[in-house]
Amino acid sequence: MEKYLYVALFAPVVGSLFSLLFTAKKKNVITALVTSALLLLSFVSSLTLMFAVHDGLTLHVKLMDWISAGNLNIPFGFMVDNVSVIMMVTVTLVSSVVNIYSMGYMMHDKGYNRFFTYISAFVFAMLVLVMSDNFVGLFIGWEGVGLCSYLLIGFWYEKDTASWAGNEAFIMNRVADLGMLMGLFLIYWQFGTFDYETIFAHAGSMNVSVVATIGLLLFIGAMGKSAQFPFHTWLADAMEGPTPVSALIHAATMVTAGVYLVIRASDLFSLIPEVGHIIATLGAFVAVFAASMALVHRDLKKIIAYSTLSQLGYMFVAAGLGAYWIALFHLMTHAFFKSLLFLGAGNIMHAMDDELDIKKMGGLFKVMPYTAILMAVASFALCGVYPFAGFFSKDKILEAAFNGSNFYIWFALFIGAGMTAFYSFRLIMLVFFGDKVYKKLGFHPHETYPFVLWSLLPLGILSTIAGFFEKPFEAFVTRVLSKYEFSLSHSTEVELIFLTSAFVILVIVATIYKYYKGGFSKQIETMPLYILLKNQYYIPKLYEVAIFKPYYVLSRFAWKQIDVRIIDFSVDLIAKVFYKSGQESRKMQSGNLSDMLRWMIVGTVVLLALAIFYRPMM
Amino acid sequence: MFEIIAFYTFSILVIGMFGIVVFSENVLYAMSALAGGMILISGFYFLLGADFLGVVQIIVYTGAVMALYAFGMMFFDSARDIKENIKFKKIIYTLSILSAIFVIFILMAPIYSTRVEALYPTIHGVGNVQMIGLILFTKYLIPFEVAAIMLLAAMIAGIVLVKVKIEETPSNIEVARGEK
Amino acid sequence: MIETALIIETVVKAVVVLSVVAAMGAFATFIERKVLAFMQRRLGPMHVGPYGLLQLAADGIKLFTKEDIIPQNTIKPIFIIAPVVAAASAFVAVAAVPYFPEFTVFGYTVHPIISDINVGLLFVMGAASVGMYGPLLAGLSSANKWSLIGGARAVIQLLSFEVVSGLSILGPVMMMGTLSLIDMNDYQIGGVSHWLIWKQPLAFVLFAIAGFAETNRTPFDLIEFEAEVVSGYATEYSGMRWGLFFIGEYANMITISVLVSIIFLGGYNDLWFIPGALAMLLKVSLWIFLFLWVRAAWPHIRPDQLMWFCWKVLMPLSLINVLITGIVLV
Amino acid sequence: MITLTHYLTLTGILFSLGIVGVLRRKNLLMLFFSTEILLNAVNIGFAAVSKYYGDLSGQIFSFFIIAIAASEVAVGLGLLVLWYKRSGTIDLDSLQMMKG
Repeated sequence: MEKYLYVALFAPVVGSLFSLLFTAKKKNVITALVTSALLLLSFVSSLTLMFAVHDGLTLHVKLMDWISAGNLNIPFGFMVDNVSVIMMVTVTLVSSVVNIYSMGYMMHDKGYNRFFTYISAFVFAMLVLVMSDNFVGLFIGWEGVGLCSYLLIGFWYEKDTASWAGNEAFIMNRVADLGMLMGLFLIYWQFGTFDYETIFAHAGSMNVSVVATIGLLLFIGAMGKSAQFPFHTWLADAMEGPTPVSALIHAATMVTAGVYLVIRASDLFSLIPEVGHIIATLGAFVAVFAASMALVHRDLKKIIAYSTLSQLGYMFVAAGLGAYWIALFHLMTHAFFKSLLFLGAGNIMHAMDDELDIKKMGGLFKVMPYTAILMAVASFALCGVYPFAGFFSKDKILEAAFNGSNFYIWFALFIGAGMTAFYSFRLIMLVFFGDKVYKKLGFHPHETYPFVLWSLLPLGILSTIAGFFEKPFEAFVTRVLSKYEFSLSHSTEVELIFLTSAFVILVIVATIYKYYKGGFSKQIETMPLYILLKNQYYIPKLYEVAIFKPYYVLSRFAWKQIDVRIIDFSVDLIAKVFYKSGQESRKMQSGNLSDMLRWMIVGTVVLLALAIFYRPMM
Repeated sequence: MFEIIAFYTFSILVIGMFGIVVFSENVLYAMSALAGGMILISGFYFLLGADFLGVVQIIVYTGAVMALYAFGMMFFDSARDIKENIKFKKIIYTLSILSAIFVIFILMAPIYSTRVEALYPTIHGVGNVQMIGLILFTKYLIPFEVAAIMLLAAMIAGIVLVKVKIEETPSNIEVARGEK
Repeated sequence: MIETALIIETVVKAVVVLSVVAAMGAFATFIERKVLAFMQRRLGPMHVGPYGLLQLAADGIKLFTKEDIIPQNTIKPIFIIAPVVAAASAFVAVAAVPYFPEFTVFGYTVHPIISDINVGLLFVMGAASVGMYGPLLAGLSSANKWSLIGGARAVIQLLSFEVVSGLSILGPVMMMGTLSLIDMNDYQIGGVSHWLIWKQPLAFVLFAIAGFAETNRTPFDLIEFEAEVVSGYATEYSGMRWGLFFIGEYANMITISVLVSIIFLGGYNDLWFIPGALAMLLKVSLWIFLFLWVRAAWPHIRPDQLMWFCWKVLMPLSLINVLITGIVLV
Repeated sequence: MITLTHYLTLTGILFSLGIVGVLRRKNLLMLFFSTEILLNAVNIGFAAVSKYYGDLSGQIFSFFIIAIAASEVAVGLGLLVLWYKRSGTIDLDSLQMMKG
């Protein structure tokens, strides 16, 4: 079975290195084909592994000794268990679909070959993150996906906004990674190892406050990667990258790495329910907070990005409350329908010549029905309408919140679900139905290539039916993760489900009706709440005023005063001394033999004097 | 007695000769004085019991080296007085005297050392030539061969260098004279 | 006291040898004229004294009393020194040459050699090589084209043939294992059959030819060939200075004769019934006659032929000789 | 009695004379002459040391130095003739092509 692990892990990197050879060349379809094939191969291997794991296998592979210094010994080891194999399958599946989709989407792009290099490299890094059997390997993958994310956000680096967004994502992640690194150091200090198994085995005997500190620090890292408040701003800006990237990285895989970390370290977090509570609270807050911003946004992709944020909040709620398998389940289903949503949005952008304002669209259903259907499916799944995937995973989270008697969290999530329903169908209505605004603006939308649509089909199917695998999934992952016991009575459960579904469907219907009638009036845009939401609670502004400006002033000071006046001056001084002395001593090199001989004799005299007068210290 | 007289006579003569070489304006004087000095130096070798060295000194230095120089002089037509543009005389003399003092100081150092032991001691009753032959062809065989090869190489180099034909274009000469 | 005696003896020997060699050199000039004359069916000098014997004295008086001319533009000190060097080096060379066997005068054993150094042969050759400074300095200091060319020719010729003579003598030296001329003489003590000429015929021939060249004798007398370079390095010289060159040349001739006799022809050992001293005189006379005979019989060669002959014929031959000697000895 | 010191002092004097020549002379031929003086001075020193320590190595070194001097003349004179053919002078100041 080990060879499947190797194939799953290294097929993407082979593809990446292969297409790397072509990055400086002209567009070449072969890079896309090869990387797609290798990603599919990786997917198939992951699937094989999943069946093997299902039959009771747990793979532990030590590839080589990686770092050996003193007491520190970090092997390059990989582990395939029930949790990581789920992630592997999800990642490789979504990335395969995205890769095939991108063959159509990136068709006319200059950086065609480069794109596939990055995508495959990202998949490799993500797999390292997921499969590593120790925290250092995880951290390497963590940084690897961060790097690929940076490269892909700034893929169109000629655009100022894109490079700015790339930098923002990178820097924000670095800030959060500092917390993670400190957590890792603390782990090593306390446990003397980075190995998961050893750490989790000994965590119970540790001081709770230490474990809590470790948990908090790790969670800070997770916050950065998963764009939780207050590190959330980068995710919306990350939409500057190509849409498939948004689908793969900023919806389905990388941003869920934070959730994965919490799930992976569940043995640690289950020891510290207080921290879990904080996580859950923050997750609930973000779920509402992000959804509220999505309500009013006009940018197609940013709406979906905020939706992602809010769904990540849901996952954190589940993870924080100890319902790790539910978090993982939602992670997986979310990956399917959110990437589908993004890819559909990509189709629309493609059709509308990269126009993103949903107010400028409308009535696209006639032109691109298949995309519309797929996006509607994804939206239903997102809102949690029966029988779509979201219904099973999301409602479980609401149940879990209610179950823990955390009613304010439950209420927040409940409101969030309503908001989700509203903004999802606001988007659907504005884009696909209503007046054909685009005609006035002179767009000529068209449906995309058939193979692209076909490639989306697996995601569509999975978004629809994935929920029915809830029971086997629970049985599968709880072999590793702790079980979550529902203490609610069956009737309460049914009531909750009914209440939520009814609320969501009500909102959906109301939204559809409202927008069918022509939507809200312009007046609403002058309301203070609307403006507040539109400006994302002025948080980017706050960051700019509170952090960027002072930092800019400080940097400028350091540049003008310290760098130029002191460091540059001293460096220049050294250079000038050498230059001047060279200039002066150049006269020695008159090229005249007599002068040379004279200098030679001077040297001889000096050496003789040294030989005579110099007495080494005995 | 005889040795002392000979040493001082030779010393004064050699220093005088070499002084002429160094300070004379006339190349011919310098050459003659140098040749004379070489012969006189062989006198020191005879005094020191190094007969073979003395004869070699005469044959090689006087017979070959200086003759070659003289032959070169005929090439250069430099038998006449030459104008030399000498600068920084004080520096020259200071340096020379300093180095002389230091060199003497260092050369005198072995006198205070009693640890020196002869590696190849002279054997009484065996001639100088035999002894030298013995050492030269045993211990110093490889340096000797190398020196032979070096001499051969130098000879070939000398022949080749002089035989080189130079196209005397005007620019060539100007460059050589540093006029460009 | 022994030291004093040694000094006195050495001084006496030096004076004797100097005067005898000088006289022989002078006499050789007379002999040369006579021999050449007879070979050319002439009488030669006849007017001064019986058979012109006093011609020698007349020439001497003429040379000593002639005006000493030092031309303008010459470099005077060098010009003056040059002939002295030529004569002196020729006489210095004979210091290490033995002429006769030891003999006893008033109970005092006399070694007929001024200085018996154990590298005698090398010393003689070294002194002979110094002899080239005569022509050299004369040519350089004379401010005369012919002088310069003559000097250059002298240097080239002497340098080249010194190589040949040195290499050719190497064979005998290897056989005898000594550089002392007395030891060489003693090596051949057993009579004619022990003469080295039989063992080293090639070396003998080469050394003889080189000897001709080193003494500027025909057929190698390019240095003073009148038709080409007037009188060579001696063009500007007159009077006694010229005479010194002349004497030096003949002294060299005598030295070469003695060397050949000692190294190859049995030296001053007794020859059959002839006592050693007389045998030596006979051999030297024979050699001098040979010099004259060749001069009368042979035309001289061109400078390029000379160099070609030296470097491409004689030197390889002498190297081969050394090689063969080495092989035979081993 | 002549001691080693006498000889070494003589060596030093001759050597410094050679240095004076090397520094002072502008004629390349004279420069060669001065070099010969340096070599000879050292040779005397070697021979003297050889005598006074009863060790023949000094004389052997002298031989090698003489050999080196001979090679130096062969090559040096060849170069000198070449230079004279090119530039028509053997003045040292004509050799300034390596000016820094």
